[in-house]
Amino acid sequence: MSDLEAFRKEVRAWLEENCPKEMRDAGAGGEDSICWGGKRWTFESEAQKIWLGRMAEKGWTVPSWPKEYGGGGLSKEEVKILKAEMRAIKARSPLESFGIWMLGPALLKYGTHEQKAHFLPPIARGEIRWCQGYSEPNAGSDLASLQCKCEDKGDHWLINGQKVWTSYADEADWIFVLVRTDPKATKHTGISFILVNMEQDGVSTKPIKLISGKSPFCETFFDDATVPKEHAPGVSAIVGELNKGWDVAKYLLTHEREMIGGGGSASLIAARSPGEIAAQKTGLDAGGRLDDSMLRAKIAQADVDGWAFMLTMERMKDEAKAGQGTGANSSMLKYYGTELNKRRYELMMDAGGSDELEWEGERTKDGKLARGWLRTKANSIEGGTSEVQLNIIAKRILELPGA
Amino acid sequence: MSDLEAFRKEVRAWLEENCPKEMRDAGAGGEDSICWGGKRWTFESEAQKIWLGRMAEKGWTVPSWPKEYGGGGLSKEEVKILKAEMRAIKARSPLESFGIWMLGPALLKYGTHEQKAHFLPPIARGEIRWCQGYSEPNAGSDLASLQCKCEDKGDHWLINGQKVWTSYADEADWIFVLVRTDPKATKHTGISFILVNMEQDGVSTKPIKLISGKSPFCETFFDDATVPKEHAPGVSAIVGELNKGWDVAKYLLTHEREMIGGGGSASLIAARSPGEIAAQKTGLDAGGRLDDSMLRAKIAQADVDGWAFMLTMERMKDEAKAGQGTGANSSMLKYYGTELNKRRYELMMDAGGSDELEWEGERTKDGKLARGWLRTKANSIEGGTSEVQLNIIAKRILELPGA
Amino acid sequence: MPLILNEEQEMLRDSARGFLDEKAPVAALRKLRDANDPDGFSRDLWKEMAEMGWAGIIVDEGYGGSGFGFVGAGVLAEEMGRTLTASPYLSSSILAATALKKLGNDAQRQENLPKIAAGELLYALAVDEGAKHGPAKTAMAAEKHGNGFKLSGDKTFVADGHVADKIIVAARTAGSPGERKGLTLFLVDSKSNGIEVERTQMVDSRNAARIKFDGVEATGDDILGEVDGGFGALEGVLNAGRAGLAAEMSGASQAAFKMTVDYLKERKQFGTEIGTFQALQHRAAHLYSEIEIAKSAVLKALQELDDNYGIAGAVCSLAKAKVGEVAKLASQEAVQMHGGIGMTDEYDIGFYMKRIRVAQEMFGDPAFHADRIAQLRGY
Amino acid sequence: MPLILNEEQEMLRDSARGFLDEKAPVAALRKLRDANDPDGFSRDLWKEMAEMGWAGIIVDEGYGGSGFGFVGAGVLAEEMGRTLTASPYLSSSILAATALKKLGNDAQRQENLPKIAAGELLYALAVDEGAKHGPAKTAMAAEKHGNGFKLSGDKTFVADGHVADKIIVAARTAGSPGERKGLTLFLVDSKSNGIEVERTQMVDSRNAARIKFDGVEATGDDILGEVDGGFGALEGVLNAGRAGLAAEMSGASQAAFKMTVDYLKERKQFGTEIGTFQALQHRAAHLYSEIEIAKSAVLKALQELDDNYGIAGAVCSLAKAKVGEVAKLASQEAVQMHGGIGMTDEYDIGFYMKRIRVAQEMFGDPAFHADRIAQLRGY
Repeated sequence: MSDLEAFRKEVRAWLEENCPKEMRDAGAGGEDSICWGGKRWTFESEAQKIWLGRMAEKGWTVPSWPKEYGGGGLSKEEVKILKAEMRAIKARSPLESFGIWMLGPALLKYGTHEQKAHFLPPIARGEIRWCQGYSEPNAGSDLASLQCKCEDKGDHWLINGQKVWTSYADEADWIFVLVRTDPKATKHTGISFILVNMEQDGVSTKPIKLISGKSPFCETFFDDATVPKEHAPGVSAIVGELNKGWDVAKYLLTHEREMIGGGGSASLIAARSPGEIAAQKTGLDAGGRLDDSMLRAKIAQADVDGWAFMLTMERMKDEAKAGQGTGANSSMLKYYGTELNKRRYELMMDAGGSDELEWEGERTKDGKLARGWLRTKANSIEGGTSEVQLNIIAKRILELPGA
Repeated sequence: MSDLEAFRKEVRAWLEENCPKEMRDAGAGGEDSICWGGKRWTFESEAQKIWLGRMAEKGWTVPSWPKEYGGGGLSKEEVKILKAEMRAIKARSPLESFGIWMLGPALLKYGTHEQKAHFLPPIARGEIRWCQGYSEPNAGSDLASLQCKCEDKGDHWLINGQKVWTSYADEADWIFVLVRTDPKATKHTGISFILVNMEQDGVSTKPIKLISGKSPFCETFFDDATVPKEHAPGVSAIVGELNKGWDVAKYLLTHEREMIGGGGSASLIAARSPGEIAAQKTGLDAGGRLDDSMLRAKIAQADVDGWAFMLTMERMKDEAKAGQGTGANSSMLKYYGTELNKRRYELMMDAGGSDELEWEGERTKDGKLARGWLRTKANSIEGGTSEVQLNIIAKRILELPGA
Repeated sequence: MPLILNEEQEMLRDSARGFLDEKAPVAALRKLRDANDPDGFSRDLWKEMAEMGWAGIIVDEGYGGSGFGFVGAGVLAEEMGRTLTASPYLSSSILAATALKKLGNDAQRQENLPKIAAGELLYALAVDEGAKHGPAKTAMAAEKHGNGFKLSGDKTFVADGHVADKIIVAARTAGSPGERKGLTLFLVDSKSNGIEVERTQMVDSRNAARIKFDGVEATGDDILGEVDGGFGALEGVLNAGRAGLAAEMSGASQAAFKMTVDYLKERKQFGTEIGTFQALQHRAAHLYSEIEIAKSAVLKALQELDDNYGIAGAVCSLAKAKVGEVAKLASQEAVQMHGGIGMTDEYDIGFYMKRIRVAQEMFGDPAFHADRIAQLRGY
Repeated sequence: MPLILNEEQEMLRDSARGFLDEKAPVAALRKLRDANDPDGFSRDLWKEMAEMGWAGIIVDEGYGGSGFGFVGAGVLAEEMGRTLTASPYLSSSILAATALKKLGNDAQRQENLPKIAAGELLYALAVDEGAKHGPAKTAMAAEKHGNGFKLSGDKTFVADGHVADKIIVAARTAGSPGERKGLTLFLVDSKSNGIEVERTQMVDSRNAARIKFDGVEATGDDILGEVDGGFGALEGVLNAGRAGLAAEMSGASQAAFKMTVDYLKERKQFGTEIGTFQALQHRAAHLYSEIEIAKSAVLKALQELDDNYGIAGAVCSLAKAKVGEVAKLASQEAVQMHGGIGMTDEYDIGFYMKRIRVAQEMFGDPAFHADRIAQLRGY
């Protein structure tokens, strides 16, 4: 038996014994069943708490991170096996967070050993919840024009300014922020990537209500917020070099693009599809085709594009594994995936007809599909607009002049 | 009886008596049955010749032009009546030409009395055929960057340079040309609009074969071509002011845009439509709907857009009559009409399937539809590309910055 | 008739624009929504509108209306679309007024048209029974019962059904669902025994209702038009509603587009107004073209309703189909070009997107109407 | 299996590209067209291709082929698409080879596969009878006649039918047009009595044929696969052809796109390269995305033909549908972005537009295949 087969057997047995029954319903609860962790987190059940604790102990909340930083130290193949075995029993993910998706990868790439040792384990255990402070009211697509000021006050940094579109800032404990540490430098230089404890005077948040009626984002204000130079001995508050935070930011943006583009695929394989809804709402003719032939044509085209897109994600992954491909393709996936997701939701709304137009009440679960539809409109804005992605493709892949 | 009713009665009687039977098949022969006139014109029949002669004598080849310049001197309402009565008996147009469409309107607006008296009557009688020398190989969309040089040699002008996309230059007698008369002036200034006799050494033409296999355009070369300052006493070779030819050109471009945009409408009401072809080739289901529901959806959308577009042409005309509207809307009509026409031909090809893919032979009349389809691809390039029209809308109508 | 507004209609438009900008901007709808207003519109505003003659815009002067015809009605709808004015205008002043004017007998007209014109009673039209529009699919039974009928069945997506005093309802006196023959229209009191109204708050912060009919009694006097021949009659009324909705969506598209173009001129990124970016310029220019083309279809539909009511169906479908697609594009481009701010509830653009989605679905979405045009053209 | 080429396949691609760039650039097709070549392709070139093992790309080595499988076959098709190479590759090496490999009995394989691999005989597949593809619509009669059959009917759009030595033809031994049951495949000699071949010169300067069968005799030995059960068998062969055409169109799209991007970098207007205009940049970037996405569908279809031949139909439809649309867009954008010069016969881009139009129509256009996917997904 190969090592991997042995590992699979071990994982299977461990999951069987340790994954609580209630946690074996992945996908059923949608966003509501996610465990985000953090100081203010209230577990929805004892099972959710136990599951997180057990997985964190194994390091399997972040299986690919090194063991010394709270991870599982697993190889790519082993991670794949773990995920497959979890899927097999429909085990929920024990923990999701911006710390896992964003800060972790940034620290692993740009952080010092001290920073990793200090910050990563609490993320892995779900003890500290992070959020991201990038955009500003006047720096949207043009992120590098950000103004949030960070002054060197000898033993500490002093931050003044405002961030916007900070996801769940009102529930987070810490925030990683892009700040301007050199006001005289040109746009892309003079920016630093700094880690800030939100539990202090001078940091406040205000939820932003979206057109979907939900408030997943906040404005975050810094008024004379202080940050020690070192959060602990040898643990600098700045990640990477001073004034070179743009490199860290760019790395994370690419990372985020891939995630959001991939998010498209999650909905592509989600339980409901435009074709199914339409079949149910508009009926089929004798030949088994939708009565509404116009809608049918649009859905079929979206299904063609959606399937081919999923294969493209597969291909890009395989190319990356084989050391081929170009990083800029993450812009392509982000662009195409989010535009496709918007199309699919439009079609689901078309298929659902007036039934799905009820904003409140039991029948639609308070307009679940409609609110989801409205939420998708941000997909092509957040994490770099579609226009920015097209600019990147034109410049980095097609090498068009002046792009 | 009102004057207009009397006029209608008169027109009806005259047409009944004077329009030859063979000329009462408008639309049947397509482009092949057009009478273009000119010195080298060969009438397809005696009837075609007689019809032109009789109509020209009445001034009705150009009914709205003043009588003194060979026109009919009719009011707008009278022209409408004449056209309606001609349509009623399916009378062919007696004469079409670039002289009628383009040079005539330019002379009527910018020409001197002497120029009008000299040049317009032969156009009205179909004796002289004109073509247009605008584009150059390196001045396509950027027309104002044209280089064709015209030097003042005292008693004559001397032209050197090359024009491209001159329609039917190989069959034309005269050409109206945009030339650079002041090489030092900035782009839009220093251009003049000059009339040139093509029957001379120094002017030669070479047909350009298109992807449709046809050659409706030529390259036209000027090698030390001379043009007298006056083509006859008091008849200047330059139309409008020297170095101000760009005004004339712009006026004609708008005019051309409207014509080409309108060309879209000709095909919209042409004999064949995608829906009919599809009904014939792919069959209908029991409910009378196309078997091919995907194609059906696309055709229906194109029909919706096409109908709404035709109504828009009607509305723009009515707005113009009422003194409302904006001239820049001709860019909108040109853009939308040509893009729509391309879509319709794509759909006709889809509907026609493999039957219409035969490039030669009886069955397809040597690939008539396919060649027409390929020809439409130029619609959004000639007379100002779609991109240029969108620029104009952005600038002149939306007043966007930097447009 | 030239495809432009006449002087009188232009004056109507200008005065409506002034009034609505002042009295019913988007902020008014926002207020109604935030207050969770039980009507979803302002009865005071509706009274003012009625006083100006809007409630009876197509009602003849003899019945107290202003006799403007459908073009006038569309002019008002378009202006209300610009500001997203919530009111029972579509249900009472277009749908019910058309139904009574075209189908009512003398007594019915005398009884109802003055009340419509005065804004005194509210009306609703109950047609749909499923998620997608399709009058021929009507299943609601109208069974013979003595000299009259008993109506039983469920209606959905009844605009303003939650406040209606009277309901025009399509029911089946013969035939089976899917057939055109056998439909009959009834005008019943919403307080009748057996009627149960459930208010439904929609995506656009406006209100509709699901209405259950359980053996509701109707007499021969309650019949609008002919027994069994109601399909064609209903289509006429629906056509007026479709054209009205198209006009409203056209107004909403124009307003959303104007906000977007203004934003392009003002918002700076990368050191310049984002309106200088050619990719956005071209998309804006394309959208401008689409909006202009949609406007033509709307005006023609309204004119045809005035001039050739009986055969206006095709062009009303054209308008509803074309404007539906264009309005969707306009709201999508508006949000995208506004970026993050367009996604916030605080900004008005989302209200346009929501209203357009609902109006687009009502009385047939673009697919429904494109299908009608395809059928009429024989493919 | 990872969705990338393996080393062997990459080597095949690189050597094919080198060979075709040298021996069969677009200029070669132009030359054949201008000379009105009676074959429409070069038999010498075909011989060279056969010597390199291309003619027998999917034929097992035991029969003299190179045993590359469908991915290999697609790699070659894609490269031929780049240069618009005219050859009987699709008909003989993909369609006929697949048919014989999958359906032939021992004798038929022994007889035909070596000849295919050697490029010695040319084959064609005759399916369509009307303007639009639809195998189930087959009406051609195969009537029992003694121990054998008599074939009568008309076939159209038979690629390479004008030069084929042998023809695989779908005929009806039972059932009626529209039914899947009752189809049978026959392999007949093109010189048989009763066969009349009319060469048809197509838009893309390639050749096909209309073929009349008038009582053509076939014996039981001429049957490929099962009597009456030919529909599924034919679908398998067609799937291979569809994937091959998709690969070819993918190559053609990539080449047309490359020409366009190069032109954007070089052509100057308004004092700058037109590639600096953001509107064109975004359209080019969008097209790039579409082409990449289409490529994934093609590769997956080819891999599925190798790995799961029996159930590869859906993904082959995906590839044909997706690439068909993308290739059309690529050729349209290519002409538009080239402007006037793109419209001239002298420039190569028109050849791409023409070939794409024909390949897109062959064996089902995007609508046909999107419909199949919709059916498979139950709507």
